[in-house]
Amino acid sequence: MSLSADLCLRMYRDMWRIRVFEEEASRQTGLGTVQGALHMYCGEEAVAVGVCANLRPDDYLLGTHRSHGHCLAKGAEMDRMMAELFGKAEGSCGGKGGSMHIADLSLNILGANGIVAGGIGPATGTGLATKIRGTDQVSVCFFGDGASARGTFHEGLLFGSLWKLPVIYVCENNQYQQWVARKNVAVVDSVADMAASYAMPGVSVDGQDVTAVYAAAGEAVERARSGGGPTLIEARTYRFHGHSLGDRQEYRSEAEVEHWRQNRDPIKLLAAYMRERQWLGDREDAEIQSAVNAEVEASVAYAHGCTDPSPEAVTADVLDTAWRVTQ
Amino acid sequence: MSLSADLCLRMYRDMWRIRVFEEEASRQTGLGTVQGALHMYCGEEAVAVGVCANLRPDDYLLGTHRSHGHCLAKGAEMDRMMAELFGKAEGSCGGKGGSMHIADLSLNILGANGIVAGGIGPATGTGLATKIRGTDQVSVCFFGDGASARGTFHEGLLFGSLWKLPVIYVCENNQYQQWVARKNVAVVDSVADMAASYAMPGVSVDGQDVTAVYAAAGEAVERARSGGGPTLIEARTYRFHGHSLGDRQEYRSEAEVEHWRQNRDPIKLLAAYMRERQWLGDREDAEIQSAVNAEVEASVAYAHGCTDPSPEAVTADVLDTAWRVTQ
Amino acid sequence: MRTMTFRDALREALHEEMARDESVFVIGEDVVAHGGPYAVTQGIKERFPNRIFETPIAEAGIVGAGVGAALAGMRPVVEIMYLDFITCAMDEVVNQAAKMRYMTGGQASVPMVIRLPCGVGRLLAAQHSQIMESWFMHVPGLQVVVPSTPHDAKGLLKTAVRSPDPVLFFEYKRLYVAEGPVPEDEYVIEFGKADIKREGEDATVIAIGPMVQKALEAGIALEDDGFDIEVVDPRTLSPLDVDTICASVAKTGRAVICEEDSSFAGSGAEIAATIAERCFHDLQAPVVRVGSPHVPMPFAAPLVDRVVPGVAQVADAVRRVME
Amino acid sequence: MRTMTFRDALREALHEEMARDESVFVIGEDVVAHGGPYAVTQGIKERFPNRIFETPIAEAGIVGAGVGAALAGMRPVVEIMYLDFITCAMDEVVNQAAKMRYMTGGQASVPMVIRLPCGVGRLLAAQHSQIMESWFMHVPGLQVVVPSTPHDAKGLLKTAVRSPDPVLFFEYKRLYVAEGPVPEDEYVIEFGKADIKREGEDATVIAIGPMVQKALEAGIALEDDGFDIEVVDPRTLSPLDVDTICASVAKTGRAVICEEDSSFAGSGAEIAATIAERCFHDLQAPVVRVGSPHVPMPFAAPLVDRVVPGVAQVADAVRRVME
Ligand SMILES: Cc1ncc(C[n+]2csc(CCOP(=O)(O)OP(=O)(O)O)c2C)c(N)n1
Ligand SMILES: Cc1ncc(C[n+]2csc(CCOP(=O)(O)OP(=O)(O)O)c2C)c(N)n1
Ligand SMILES: [Mg+2]
Ligand SMILES: [Mg+2]
Repeated sequence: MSLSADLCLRMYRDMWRIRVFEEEASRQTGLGTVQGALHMYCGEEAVAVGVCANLRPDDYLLGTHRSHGHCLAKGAEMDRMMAELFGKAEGSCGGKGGSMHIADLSLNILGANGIVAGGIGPATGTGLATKIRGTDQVSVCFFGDGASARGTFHEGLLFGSLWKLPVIYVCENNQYQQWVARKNVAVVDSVADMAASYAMPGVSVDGQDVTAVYAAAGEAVERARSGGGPTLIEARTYRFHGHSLGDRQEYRSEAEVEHWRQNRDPIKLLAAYMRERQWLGDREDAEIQSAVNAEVEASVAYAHGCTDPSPEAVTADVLDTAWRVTQ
Repeated sequence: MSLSADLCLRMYRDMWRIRVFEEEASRQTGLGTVQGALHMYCGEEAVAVGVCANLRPDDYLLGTHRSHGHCLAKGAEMDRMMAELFGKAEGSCGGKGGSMHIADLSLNILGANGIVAGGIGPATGTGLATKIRGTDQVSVCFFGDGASARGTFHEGLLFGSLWKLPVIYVCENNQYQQWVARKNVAVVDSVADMAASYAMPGVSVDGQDVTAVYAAAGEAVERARSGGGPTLIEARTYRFHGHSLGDRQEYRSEAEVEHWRQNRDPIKLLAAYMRERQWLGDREDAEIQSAVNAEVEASVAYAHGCTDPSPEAVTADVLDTAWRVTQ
Repeated sequence: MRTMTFRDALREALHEEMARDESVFVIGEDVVAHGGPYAVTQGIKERFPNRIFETPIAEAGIVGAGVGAALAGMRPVVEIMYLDFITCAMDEVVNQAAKMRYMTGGQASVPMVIRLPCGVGRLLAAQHSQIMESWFMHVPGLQVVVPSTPHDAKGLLKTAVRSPDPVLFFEYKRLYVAEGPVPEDEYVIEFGKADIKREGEDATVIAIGPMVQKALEAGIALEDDGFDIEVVDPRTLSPLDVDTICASVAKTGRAVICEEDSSFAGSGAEIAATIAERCFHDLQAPVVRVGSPHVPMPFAAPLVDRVVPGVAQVADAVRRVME
Repeated sequence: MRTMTFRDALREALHEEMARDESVFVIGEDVVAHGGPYAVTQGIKERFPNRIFETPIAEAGIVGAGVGAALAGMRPVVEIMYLDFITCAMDEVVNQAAKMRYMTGGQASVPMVIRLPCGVGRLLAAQHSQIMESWFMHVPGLQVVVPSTPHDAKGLLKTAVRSPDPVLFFEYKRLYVAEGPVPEDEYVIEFGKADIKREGEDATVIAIGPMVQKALEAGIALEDDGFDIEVVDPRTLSPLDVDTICASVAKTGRAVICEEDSSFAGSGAEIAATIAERCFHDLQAPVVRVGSPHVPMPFAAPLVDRVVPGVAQVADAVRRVME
């Protein structure tokens, strides 16, 4: 398992892209251009990026309510994502989905999901499709620690294991659910340990260390692609912001948040790792950041230039009305 | 843990009561007096009887589609149960429930259940009620091995553990689901092992040995009653009949069934245990069996003497219509 | 024309579609063993061994897997052993399958069929006898199909399998043994096209599922009263063929709506409301609904007989609108 | 009279009932932290520390626990954070809670309230904006309550808590901040009693939840057209006060039914069907339904505005029935 400088630089840039995109989306919410809820992924970037660095464009990805990072890491177009948050016709979903439903079917990003654990069953189903067709795609499903309480987690992992499906179940254990600490509503510490009930390998990794996530995911992807069945990965991570914008966060201390921001920021950690190896210097770092800033700014400009969905759009896309049954 | 002769004799009689009641209900189905589906419990009697011998009348019990044994073991009136199977007004549920919904709220038998794993959540809720009120009742929930696949199993056990509720979750692992062997649709052998995911004690016992079931349940009941929280008990057992009457049982061999009937019949095993200890002789055995036969015959006579539900019954009991809100 | 049972017609449709399209597969509980409790999936394991999946008892898992497989381009035919158990998978049906196309702005397609054996069969009481068509009608993005004859069962199931959007396919248990003509040649039946099962001049009886046969029987009985009824079978409740229904009511001036389910907020309510809105000037009598009382299904046979509406209730309702 | 918000009225009802009856308790996700996303359960942890349970994210577990606790004689008030998530617990609602009394021949009682924040609020799109009243109307054994004002919210919630049978309590998110008079003295509101929110002679507008306020506003606008409408608020959809509705329609001869949900097989369909059956000879114009188009809730504001029916649609519908 050796990480190249190139790969690290790519992952570094991808983490920055997520960070800056989200901070900007949050700013736009303040301006009123973006409406609805934003569930910020900041602090957890290493999970999406470390996992997705192992994926091919034709691999399947299913997300959560907190999926900006997953979508960007899998390659979704930033312009169209920003336009979606703006509710524009040119947005990823034509303005019909918003933050919780971003999808890009051309990249097999089958969608963020507003239902906690709502993607686990469908992700398992994409694995079943792959198995039936005999292709070698893998499916990745992200979900939070809170999702591990839901029955669909239990049923989905059972099916994945029973049929040895090429699915990687990635639990982003950020220690909190909506406004409650995991420890107050869970009975086991490690979600990875629950894999035993499904006769499935379960691994727990430091979700702030993108190299660790990359390695764990790589192993799981390799196993899945070669017919070895599913894996449950628990990435221990932390969200820097509240559950969604406006959360007063009374359930945790500022000091705790500050600690993670200072010492456990996945971007800082990767920067240090690369600097140690001379893979990143001040100049490259500045270049990356300014490129990312430019890309995000461009996405805002793009979104501003987009059009509102047409009135007719409201009744389109309910069913495929062009379809007519033929003999 | 010492079993008295008295207790064993009582359990022996209770197992016979279940056995004979069901064989008779099955015969009545053949005659057309009993309609609907019968899910025969024969072969599994030691589980219901061994568990319920530890219970008080005010303890809660929730069952499954296969609950004749649970209800009888908890003390439900046989006459009214038979009348219920006959669909009579005097039946346990006035003829509205039938085999899959027998209940006797006066004994806190809160009902058989036609939904696999449907009772697990509610059983957990009865435990929550007990905890809030600060009483020392325990709740017992029976369910099949198939039920362990359902999300409600996962969610129910989690809640039971989180709040340390006085609930005993009893999985009757009879190795088959409807028409499929457990091994074809499960990924772990022991349901008891799944308790780890819920930080709950999990024990596996020989479900054909009523003394073993009695002991395991006794320990769990003791723990629950004294505030120690829930237990998952897996009783390894076997059903002598098909899933329901009429099942062709192509999924298992006659030889296998015969083996269990000959060598693993819980009634025979308890008889041998008691005979060894001189607790049971031929005469007592014959007496018990004839008393049981008489009781079952009387229940049939009772059911024959009952009346059909009145036409008005059809619209009664949907809501409590006598209720009027008062200040 | 050859005749066959409803059940055999469904099975033939499945076999044909699986032979025609490799992406079609079957998933459900006990679907291999006896071909399910109603033997509809019999023979599939033998013929298409890798395209039938017998599952653990986990309806949310089953439908969830169906959604994902469909998103990935397969065409799952999901069997829910009894309609009542779809309650365990409503998120998958309603929040995932139904809304995926819309939420993704038209990108996603969920070509999934969910087969739902429903209604009273043997006496299995309240948790094994429900219908609930109106639930699914009310969910945008779903199609609701209710065949009443072997012919329609086959044609509609084949269409359902080919549909790019999710279909809830209602199979009334007591219809499985119904016999009727089924053409040898392949055919499909378009969604949203009601079928006039009997032409008549005096009153329109819109009948759903098993009520169609009962309406036809009532139609014969009513000839003695001198009433000539038209029986309209919507065949799909969503999309609903409002035009055919309204044209018939315009002709007869009278409407009776028959469903086996509780009428309160049932599928017939939508039909009655539509007629009230669209056919006001044609109606010569109040609309009448025939359905079951608003009670769970009881166990005892005499109670069940009072719940499930029969030929007599249909005939009585027609007499009422003819007054 | 003092005025308060809808949200505060609900909170006051809960506090009062918890103080009155020790068997009442609250269970749901995040109900302690901020008192839930809509702050309705605020202050309960402080005042009744042992009667509020913050749960894992597991709706089936939550409702299942509610059913069991209710069977054991407690009175759970369950909060489902968004109505949309009740899809994860439909078996518990429909096969367990609703049918328990009937299946046990009247022995069991399930005095459980399920509070359902529903409808569009902030722009959260298709999985966080649903309503679905008609689903629960269609299930025998359930009661469906939809308050439209702070006054009704308080009185109906107190009644719901005291009911021996399960109640689905719909709280439209956009109503939480609505203000209105709420008496200081204790009061309850009987189920099955519609409230005439405005008397009028020309047309009956039956309005549900947030449509009541819109109908009242339309009523003012319509005065300029010379139309004097009567606004009937059913308050409970099951039981439904058919008598009050029909008496009003008998008086006015015209009926407009307004709901915020999709009208197709929605709650208004049952009301329209009932009027069609019972008020045929009184009606002077076709019944008209106002509701949302049959689409999932989109995200973008301009689309949302086209989905959610407003004052103008109500007024237009009245003008249509007055033609
Ligand atoms: C079935 C369901 N229940 C509740 C919610 C409301 N909700 C949205 S996110 C969330 C917390 C999720 O916690 P976790 O799974 O740990 O993910 P995180 O937000 O920490 O990423 C809740 C309760 C929901 N969307 N779906
Ligand atoms: C939710 C649900 N799914 C499916 C069924 C149909 N069904 C009834 S019993 C049964 C098998 C149950 O197996 P298990 O839990 O092992 O219990 P056993 O019959 O062996 O006692 C099935 C599939 C049901 N009643 N409920
Ligand atoms: Mg979390
Ligand atoms: Mg079993």
